[in-house]
Amino acid sequence: MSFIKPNFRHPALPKNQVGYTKADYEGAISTLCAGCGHDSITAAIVQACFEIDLEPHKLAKISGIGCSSKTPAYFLRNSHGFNSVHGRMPSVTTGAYLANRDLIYLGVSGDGDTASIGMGQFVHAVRRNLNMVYIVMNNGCYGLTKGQDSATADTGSINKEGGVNQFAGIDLCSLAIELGATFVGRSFSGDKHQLVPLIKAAMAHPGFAFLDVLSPCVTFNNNKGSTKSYDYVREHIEATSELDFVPHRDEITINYQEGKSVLAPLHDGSLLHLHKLAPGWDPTERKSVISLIQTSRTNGEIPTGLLYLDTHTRDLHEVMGTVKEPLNALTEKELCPGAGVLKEINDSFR
Amino acid sequence: MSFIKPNFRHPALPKNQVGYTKADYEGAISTLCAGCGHDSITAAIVQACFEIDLEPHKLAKISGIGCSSKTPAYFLRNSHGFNSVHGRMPSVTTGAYLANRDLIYLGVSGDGDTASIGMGQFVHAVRRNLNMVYIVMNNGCYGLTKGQDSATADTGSINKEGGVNQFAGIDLCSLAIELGATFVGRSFSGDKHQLVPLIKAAMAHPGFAFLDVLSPCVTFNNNKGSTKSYDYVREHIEATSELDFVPHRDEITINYQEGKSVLAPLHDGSLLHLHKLAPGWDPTERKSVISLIQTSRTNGEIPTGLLYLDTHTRDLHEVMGTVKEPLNALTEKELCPGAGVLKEINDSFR
Amino acid sequence: MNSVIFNDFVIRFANVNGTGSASANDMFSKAVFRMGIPVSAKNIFPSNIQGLPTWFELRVNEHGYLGRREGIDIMVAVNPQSLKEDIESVRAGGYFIYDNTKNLHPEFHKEDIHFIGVPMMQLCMDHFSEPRQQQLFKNMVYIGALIELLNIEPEVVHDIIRHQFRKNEKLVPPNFLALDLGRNYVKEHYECPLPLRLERRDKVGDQIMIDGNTATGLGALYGGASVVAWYPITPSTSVAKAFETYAKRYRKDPDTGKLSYAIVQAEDELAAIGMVIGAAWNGARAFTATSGPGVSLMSEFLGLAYYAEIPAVLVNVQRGGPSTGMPTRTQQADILSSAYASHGDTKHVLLFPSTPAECFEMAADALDLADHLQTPVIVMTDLDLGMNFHLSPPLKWDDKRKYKRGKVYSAAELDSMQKYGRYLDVDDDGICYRTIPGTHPTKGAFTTRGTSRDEYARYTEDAAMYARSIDRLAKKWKTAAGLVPKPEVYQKKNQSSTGLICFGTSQYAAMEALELLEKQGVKIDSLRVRAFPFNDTVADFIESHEQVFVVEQNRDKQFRSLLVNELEVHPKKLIPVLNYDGMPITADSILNQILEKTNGTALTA
Amino acid sequence: MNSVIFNDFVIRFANVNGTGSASANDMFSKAVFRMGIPVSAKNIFPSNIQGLPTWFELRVNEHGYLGRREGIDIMVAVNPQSLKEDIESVRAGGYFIYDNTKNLHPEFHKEDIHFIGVPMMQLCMDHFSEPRQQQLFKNMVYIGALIELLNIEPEVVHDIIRHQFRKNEKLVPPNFLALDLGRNYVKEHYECPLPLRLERRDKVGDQIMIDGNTATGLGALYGGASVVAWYPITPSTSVAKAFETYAKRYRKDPDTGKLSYAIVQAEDELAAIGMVIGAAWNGARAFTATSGPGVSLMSEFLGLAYYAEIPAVLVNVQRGGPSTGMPTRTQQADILSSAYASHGDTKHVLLFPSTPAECFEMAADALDLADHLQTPVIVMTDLDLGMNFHLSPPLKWDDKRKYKRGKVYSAAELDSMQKYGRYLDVDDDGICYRTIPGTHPTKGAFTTRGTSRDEYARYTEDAAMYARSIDRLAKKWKTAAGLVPKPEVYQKKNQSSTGLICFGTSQYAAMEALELLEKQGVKIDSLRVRAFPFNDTVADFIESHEQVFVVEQNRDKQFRSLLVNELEVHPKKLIPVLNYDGMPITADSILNQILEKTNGTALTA
Ligand SMILES: Cc1ncc(C[n+]2csc(CCOP(=O)(O)OP(=O)(O)O)c2C)c(N)n1
Ligand SMILES: Cc1ncc(C[n+]2csc(CCOP(=O)(O)OP(=O)(O)O)c2C)c(N)n1
Ligand code: SF4
Ligand code: SF4
Ligand SMILES: [Mg+2]
Ligand SMILES: [Mg+2]
Repeated sequence: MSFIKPNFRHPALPKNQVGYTKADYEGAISTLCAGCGHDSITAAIVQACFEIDLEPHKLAKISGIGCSSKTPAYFLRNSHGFNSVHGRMPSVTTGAYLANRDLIYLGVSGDGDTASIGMGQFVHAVRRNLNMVYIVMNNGCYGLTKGQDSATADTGSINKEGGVNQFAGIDLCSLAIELGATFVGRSFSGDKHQLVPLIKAAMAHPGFAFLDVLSPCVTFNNNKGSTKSYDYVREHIEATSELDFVPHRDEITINYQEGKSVLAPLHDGSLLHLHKLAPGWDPTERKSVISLIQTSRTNGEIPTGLLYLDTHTRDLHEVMGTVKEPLNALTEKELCPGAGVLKEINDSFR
Repeated sequence: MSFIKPNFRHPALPKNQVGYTKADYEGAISTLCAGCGHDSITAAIVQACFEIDLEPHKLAKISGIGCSSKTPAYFLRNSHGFNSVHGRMPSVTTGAYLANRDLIYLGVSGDGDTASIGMGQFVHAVRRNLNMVYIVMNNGCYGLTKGQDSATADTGSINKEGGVNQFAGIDLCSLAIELGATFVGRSFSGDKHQLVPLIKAAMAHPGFAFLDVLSPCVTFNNNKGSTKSYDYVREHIEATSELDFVPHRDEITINYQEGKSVLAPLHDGSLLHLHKLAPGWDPTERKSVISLIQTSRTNGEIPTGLLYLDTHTRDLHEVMGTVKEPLNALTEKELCPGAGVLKEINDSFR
Repeated sequence: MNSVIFNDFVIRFANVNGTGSASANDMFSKAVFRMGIPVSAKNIFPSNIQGLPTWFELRVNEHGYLGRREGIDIMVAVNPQSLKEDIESVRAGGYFIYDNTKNLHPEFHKEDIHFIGVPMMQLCMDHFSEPRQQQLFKNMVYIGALIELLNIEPEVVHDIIRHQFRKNEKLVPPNFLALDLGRNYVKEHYECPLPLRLERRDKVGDQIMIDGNTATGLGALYGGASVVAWYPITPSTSVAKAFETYAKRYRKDPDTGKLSYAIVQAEDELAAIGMVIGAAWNGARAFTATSGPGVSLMSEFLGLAYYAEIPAVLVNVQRGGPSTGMPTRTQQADILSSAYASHGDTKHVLLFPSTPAECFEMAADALDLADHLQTPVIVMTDLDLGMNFHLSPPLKWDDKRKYKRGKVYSAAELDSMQKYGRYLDVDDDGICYRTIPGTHPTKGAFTTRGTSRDEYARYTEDAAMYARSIDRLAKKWKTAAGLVPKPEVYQKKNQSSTGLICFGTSQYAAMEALELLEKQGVKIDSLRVRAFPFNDTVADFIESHEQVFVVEQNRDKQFRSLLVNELEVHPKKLIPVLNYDGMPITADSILNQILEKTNGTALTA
Repeated sequence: MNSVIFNDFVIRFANVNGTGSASANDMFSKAVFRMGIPVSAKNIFPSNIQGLPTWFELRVNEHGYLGRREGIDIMVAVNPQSLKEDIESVRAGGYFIYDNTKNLHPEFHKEDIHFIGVPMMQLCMDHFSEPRQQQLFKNMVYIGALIELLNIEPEVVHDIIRHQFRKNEKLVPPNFLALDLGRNYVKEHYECPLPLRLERRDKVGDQIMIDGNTATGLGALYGGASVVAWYPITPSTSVAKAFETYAKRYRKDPDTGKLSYAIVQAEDELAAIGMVIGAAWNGARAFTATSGPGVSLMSEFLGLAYYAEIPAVLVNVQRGGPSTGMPTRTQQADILSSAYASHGDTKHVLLFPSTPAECFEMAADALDLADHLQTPVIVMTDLDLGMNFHLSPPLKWDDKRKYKRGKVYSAAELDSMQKYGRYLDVDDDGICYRTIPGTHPTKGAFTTRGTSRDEYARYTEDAAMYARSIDRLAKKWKTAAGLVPKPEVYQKKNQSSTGLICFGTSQYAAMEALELLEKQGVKIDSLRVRAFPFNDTVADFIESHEQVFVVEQNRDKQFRSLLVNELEVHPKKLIPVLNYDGMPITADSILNQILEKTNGTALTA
C-alpha cells in the first residue's frame, strides 16, 4: 500500500535559490505510526535540503530495512532512492559513491539495521571515511518487527513487555569517534532546532558524517522505564553546543560571540558556527570529546549536538586517486585500452 | 596434509599438579611458515595451560579461518577443537558456551578474521561479555590468502609489494574497551615473558577476555615499512606493566612492592599482580586507560600488557539466570514438561 | 429471499492495523469454534505497524473445508481507506456490514449485495467518553451486531470476554455494554438472523485452535531444545517467542528460579545459526527460526554443518520472495534454496508440516533427526500455517518418549576402545560416532572442520580420501530417506491413473479440490509428502500413476524439481498446479488448473 | 629399449612450497611452449604458505590433448617428504629424476621405473656459497638436467632467463651456470636424450599461454568495469589482482596520474557484492570475483539484484566444496547454488567459459548482458581454468565494439515522455527502462526496493500486481535465453544416436575422450554449453539424441539437474559422467564411464 501525495503546489509558496519550494523536497505520505520520531526526522531532512538549496536529483538516498529505512520514500521524491536489504546500506552506498562522486549520498538506517546486523559494514564505512551522511534513527528497538530490544538499548532499559535489558548498549557516536569518523553528531527527533543545522553541516562535510538521532518508537518503546522514550530523552539530553550552518556563498554578517564560540570552516567553504555549552570540550579536539562522552556516560546524560569534527579530511575519491569525472560517465574511450594494447598483452604471454 | 607428532613422553618430564607434562598440551606439528609469530603464540598457550594446571579436556578451542585459525590444531591435542568458518568464531563460541558453562572457551582468530568479515560478531561477543578468552593473532595482513592488507594495518604501513595503506587501522583493544570489554590486553608473539601470564589471567577472568597479540607474518608482512614487522614492533612496544598471575590455590608469599603495584583479585580467587610501568594509568580505571591509549596513539607507541580490567563482572550464564548444570547435560526430566502439562496447554487453545 | 445456509461462509473483517480489532476478531473466531463449528482464519496484514488496511478473513465450514476460498460472503467493513475494494470483493448476494455513522457515498452503492449499516462510532460516542475507549469498543459493537445477525450464542461470547478480562474484571461490563449496543441496534433495524448463519454443531471434536508458530515453539520445547538463537523476522518471530513464553513457565526451577534453557536474540541470522551450530557441537539441542532472507544468510553455515556433520535445527517460516518480497504474505518458495542451501555438493533434510499438530511433532522430531543424522534439519512451514489460527488435532506427547541423541560415545565407551575415529563409518550407514567436548581427559578429542579430512578428522588434501568422505555423506543421505517421516497416501482400493502430490499448507485446498472433483465423478489419488529426502513410497506413487499433479505455492515449480532431481522421474509426468500471488492457494484454483491442464477430460479413466 | 616418443608425456615436479620452484617450473613449460609444442600445466598446491608438498604437473602433447591425463611419465622429485608417493605414482617404464646428494633408501627402489639421480644439492653446494642461493639454484640444476634428458633447445631456456632477469642482469650468469651443472652431470652419467623427448614443432600457432583469472580480469577491464569490489579468497583472488595490475597500467591518465577505475578490498563478500550492486545501480559497470563460500554469503544480495533488477557481475572461480572443502582443488560444484542463489523464485544467468580466451570474452560479455538484462550474471570458471596456465587462442577485441548499456533513459528521453514507470514492460520482452540517479531534476526518480512494487516502483501488497511482476521476470528469463552465448555443437553430418554435453574445463578431457572413442569406432556427437538459461539448440540436441552423456565435476549431477529442470527432459536420458575428487577430470575417466554405463555396447549404432 503506498499513498502518493497529490503533487499540488501552492503558487505562493516561497522558493529557494534553486527554484524549489519546500514541498518539492517532500515524498509520499508516511505510513509510519502517528507520532513516530522518524517522521520528525523526515521533516528535518526536508527542511535542511530546502535550506541548503539542494537540487534534489543531486542526492541519492539509500537505506536498509526497518521503519526508519522506509523514510526515504517519504522525503525527496525527486531523488533516486534505494531501499536495500537489512544492515547493508553502507556497502550499497560505497558502491554508489564510487560510481559517481558528484552526488550527495544520504544513508538512512535504524539502530537494528546499523548496530546489529549492519555493524560490520558500519565500521568499515567509517574506516574508509566514506563521503556520505549516515543517519541512524535510533529508537533502541526493532520497530518493524514489533519492538524487540536492539543493541543500542541501554542496560536496564525496560521494554514494553516489561523485559529489562541485560546487555550494554552500544553508543554509536562514541564508537564512530573511536573508529576515526570525521564528523559525529547526536540529536533528538523532537529537537528540530538542533537537528536541521546538523543535517546541513553533515551534508557539507566531505567525509563520513554520522548522525545518531534519538527517535522514540511510540508504539513499542515509549513506555515508562525505557531510556529511549520521549520523556526520558527530553529529560536527559544535554546540548553540547548551539549550531549555525553558514553556506559558503552567504556572507558572514553575524557577529559571533567571543570565548565560547568556535568557527569551523568546512571543506566547501561553508562555515560552522558552534556556540559551546559544554565546558572543557572542543569538538575538534578528539581527546576532549572522548572525555566528554565518558563523563556524560557516568552521569547518565546524553550529550547532543555536533560532538566531533575533523576538518582535515580528504574525500575518499581523492584518497583513491580517481579521475575528476564520475566513473559512471566514462565511455569506451576512457575505459577500453583497445586492440593495440591487447596485442602487446597477448605477446607477453608467448 | 597433516603431521601428527609422535606422542612420545620422556618419563622424566616434569608433571604439573593435574599430572600432565608440558608435552601433553601440545598438538600436531605446525604447518605454518618457519618463524611465523603464530607459532610462538601457540607455544605460549601451551606453556600457560601447563602452568595453570588445566585439564585439557576442560577447554574447547574454536577458531575461524586463516593461518592463525589453524593454530588450535597445533596445541592442546586433548581438547576438542572447532575450525569453523571465516569470521564466525564468536557465534560458534557463544553457542558452545551456552551449551556447557563448565568448560573454558579459547577462541583464536586473525586480524582479517576478526576486524573485517568478523567485525559484527566480535562486537556482539564483547557486548554480551561472553565468558571466553579471545586471542587475535594480529599480523596486519591476510596471511593465508597471501598478504593483502587487513583492517588493522596502520595508515601508511607499507606492504611487501610496496603498497601504502591509505585507511585507518582499527585498534582492536581500544575498540573492545569502548564496547565494554572487561579484560583487555595486548602483547607481542616475541614476548613470552609477558604473554604467558596474560593468557593465564585471561583464562581466570569470568567474562570476555580479549588479547590482541602482535604476531608478525614473516612471509608477507615482515618487510621494511610495515608497522607489523618484528623490527618495528620490537622498537615501538611500551610495556604498561609487569604481570604475575597467582592461581587461587597458591599461597601468596611473594612480597609485593609498594606504590607502583596493583593487586587485582580475580573472580575465582586468583590474584593478578601488576607492577605498573606506565605513569598515570590504572588498569581498573577506564578513563585513565582510554587516555593512555590516546596518548600512545599520538606518540606512535604500542602499549602492551594488561591494559584494562573490570573485576566486577558477572558470568553470562549468571546474567541469563540459567541453571548450574550445563544445559547439554540436562535430560528429559528437566527438559520436557510432559503430557500432563500439554493437556493444559491444549485446553488453553479451545 | 434466499434459503437458509448454515455454517458455510467466508466472512472478512476490514480494519486498520493497530486499532485493537485483532482481539475482537479472534473472539469472533473462537466463538464459532466453541459452537462446535470448524473455522479457520487468515490474517492479511501489511508490512507496517499502524494505520494501514488489514483484513481478517474467516472461513466457516461445517464440513471441515478450511483452506482459503475465493469470494467474500460477509464483509465487516470498519476501514474507510479500503471501502471501495471491500465492497467490490463481496460476492453477489453477500452482505456488507459497515459503520454508517457517516453516510456511505452513493457511488459506493451496489445493487447485488445487501448493505447493513450499524452506527458503530456513533453508538460508542453516545455511551463512552474517552476517545481510546470509543475506538476500542467499536470493535465490540460489530461483534454484538454479528451475534444477532449470524445467530452466535451470546453466552459463548460472554464467556470468552469474562475469561479474557479475568485479571481486570472491571472491563467486563463495558464490553458487555458495547456488545449489547450492537445487538440491539441490528435487532431493531434488520431481520435477524440472516439467512447465512451459524448453528451449534459437534464437529470440532477434541481439536484445538492454534497458530503453527506456537505449536512449533512448543514442539521444540518438548523436543528438548535448550539453546535457542534467533533474529527477528516476520513471519518467524513468534516461534522463538512461543518457545520463550512457555519455557519461562515450564523450564524454570520453582525453587531457585533458574532456567533450564538459554535464549539469545542474535545480532543477525549468521550469528543465530552459528550459535545453534556451536551449541549442538557442544552437545545441547538447539534451534533457530527464520524466514527467506535469513535462510540465504545462513547458507554458508548450513554447508559447514552439513560437511562437518553437526546437528542443527532450523525452522523456515516461508514468506513471499524473492528478496524482501512480500514479507506479510505466504509462499512455499524456499524449497530449492533450503534443500540445496550452500555451495558445493550439499543437501539438507526438510520436514513439511501441514497442521499445527504436525508443527509440534516435527519440531520435536527435527531435534531427534538432527542428532541422529548429525546434519541440519529444516522444518519448512509458511506464513499461513505459522501465523494463522488453524483447527488442529491436539498436541500429543508420550511421556515414555526418550530423546534420540544419536551416536555419541561416552567416556566409558572411549575407554574401552583402541582408537577413536570421528569419521569412521562403523555401522555402515554413513553415520559416524561423535564425542562431546569435555567427555574424556585423554581420549576422543578431535578438531571439527569445514575442510576435507580423513576418518580421524585430520586435515587432508588427498583426492581419494576426500571422495570417500563425500560418498559416505551420500550414503548417509540414503539412510536419512528411511528415517524421515513417511508420506500420507490417500488412495482408495481401486486406484486411479491420476495422482496428486502436495505438501504443507497446500493440503487444505488440495483435499477440498479432490473431494469436489470426486463429486463430479473424477477420482484422483493423492499423497502428501512430509519430508525430504523422499522415501520409496513417493517414488512408488509416481511410478504407479500415469500423471501426477504437483501442487505448490511458488512460480518456479521448485518442489517438482526436487521430485524430478531426486527420483529421476520424467518431468512431463508431473503436472504443475501453482499459486504464487502471496495468498493461500484455494480449492477452486486447484480444481480449475486440473481441469484446464487436462482439458477437463482424461481424468475419468 | 623403448622406441622414441616425441612430445607426448606427463611430467610432474614434486616440490616444497615457498622454495622458488614455481618460477623454474614455469620456465620449463614456457620452453616447451616456445618449441611450438602444445602443453598445459596443473598446479597441485596445498592450502598453506610454506613447507608443504606441492606438485606441478605438465602435459605435453603435440596433438593438442591438454586435459589432465592419469599416470606420470617423468617425475622430478625434489621433496623428500613426498618421495614415497612420488615414486609410486610413476607409470611402469617411466623416469624418476631425483636429488641423489643423499642416497635413496633401498626400500624406495622399484624395478619397473628408471631412476635418474642428479646430485642437485651437492652441485649447488660446490658452486654457490649462500644457503639461499644453493636452495634456489637447485631448481635450475634440474631444469638443466631436463634440457639434456628431454632435448630442450638450450637457447630457448637461455632466452627465457635473460628476459626474466632483464632488470637484474647479474643474475643471468649464475643461472646459466646452474643450468650447465645439471646439463653436464646428466650428459656424463646418462644416455641423453631419453626415448621420451621433445622436438620442435609448429603446433601452437598464435596461441598464448595464460591463466584464466588473468584473462578474466583483462576481460572485465576491456568490458568497461570501473568499480571492482572484492574480498580475498582462493582461487579467485588473482582475478581482481589482474584487473588492478593492468588497470594501473592502462587506466591511469598519463598527465594527471588519475585512475579511471576504483578498486576496493571489501570487508567481506556481503559488502563486496553490495558495493557492486550500489555501483551498478548508480550506472557504473562493476564486478566482483569470489569462490563458493563467497557465493553462499552473497546469496541474499543476489536475490535483491534479481528482484530489484540491478545489473551485477560476479565471477565464481569454483573450488572443492562443500563448506571450506578443498580450497586448493578444482570442482564444478556450485552450479545449483549459483543458478538458484537466494530464497524465493530466483534464477541467475550463468556463463561457462572453457578457455582463457573465453574467460576474457565472457567477462566482457557479462558486463554487457548484466546491463542489458538488468540482473546478475555469474561467470562460472574454476580453479583449474582460473589458476593454471592454459594454451589459449589470443585475446581478441574489436575496437568498433560499443558497450551495450541496455535500456537507460536519458534526460532528453524523460523530458519527452508523459509518465515514466520503472517497471513498465514497454518493449514486451520483460526488460524495462531504468534511469540513473542524477539524470533529471524532476523526472525519472524512483525508489528501488527488494519488496513487491507496482510498475511505477511504488510499494504494493496487491496479489495480482505482485504476480504480474514475477511473471514478467519469467518473461525476461525467456528473453535472456535468446541473448546469452550459444552452445558449440560438434557434430558431423551423419548424426550419432548418442550425444555428450559438457561445459567449462570438462571440455578438454571430454573432447579427447570422444576422439579416443572415435578411434575405437564409437561416434558420439557433442555439445558444449556456454550459458544458462539454455537456448533452443541445447533442447534440440537432447531431443535429437537417444541418450546423452552429461560430463561434470561434482557429486550431485548438478548441471544435469539444471538441464532436466529447465528443459523438461527425462532424467533417464541424461547419463551422468562425473568426477569430483578435486583433481581435473581425465579423458580416460570419461571414456571408462561411458563404456561402463553402456556396457561397452549400444554406442556403435
Ligand atoms: C535479513 C533480514 N533479517 C531480518 C529482517 C526483519 N527485520 C525487518 S526490520 C528489522 C529491524 C528494524 O529495526 P531498526 O533498524 O531499528 O528499525 P526501526 O524499525 O526500529 O526503525 C528486522 C529485524 C529482514 N528484513 N531481513
Ligand atoms: C567466506 C570466506 N571468505 C574468504 C575466505 C578466504 N580466506 C581464508 S583466510 C583469509 C584471511 C585470513 O586473514 P587473518 O584472519 O588475518 O589470518 P592470518 O592468515 O593472517 O593469520 C581469507 C580471506 C574464506 N575462507 N572464507
Ligand atoms: S513501530 Fe515504532 S518505529 Fe515503527 S513506525 Fe511505529 S512508532 Fe515508528
Ligand atoms: S603466511 Fe604469514 S601468517 Fe601465514 S604461516 Fe606464513 S608467516 Fe604465518
Ligand atoms: Mg530501531
Ligand atoms: Mg592476519
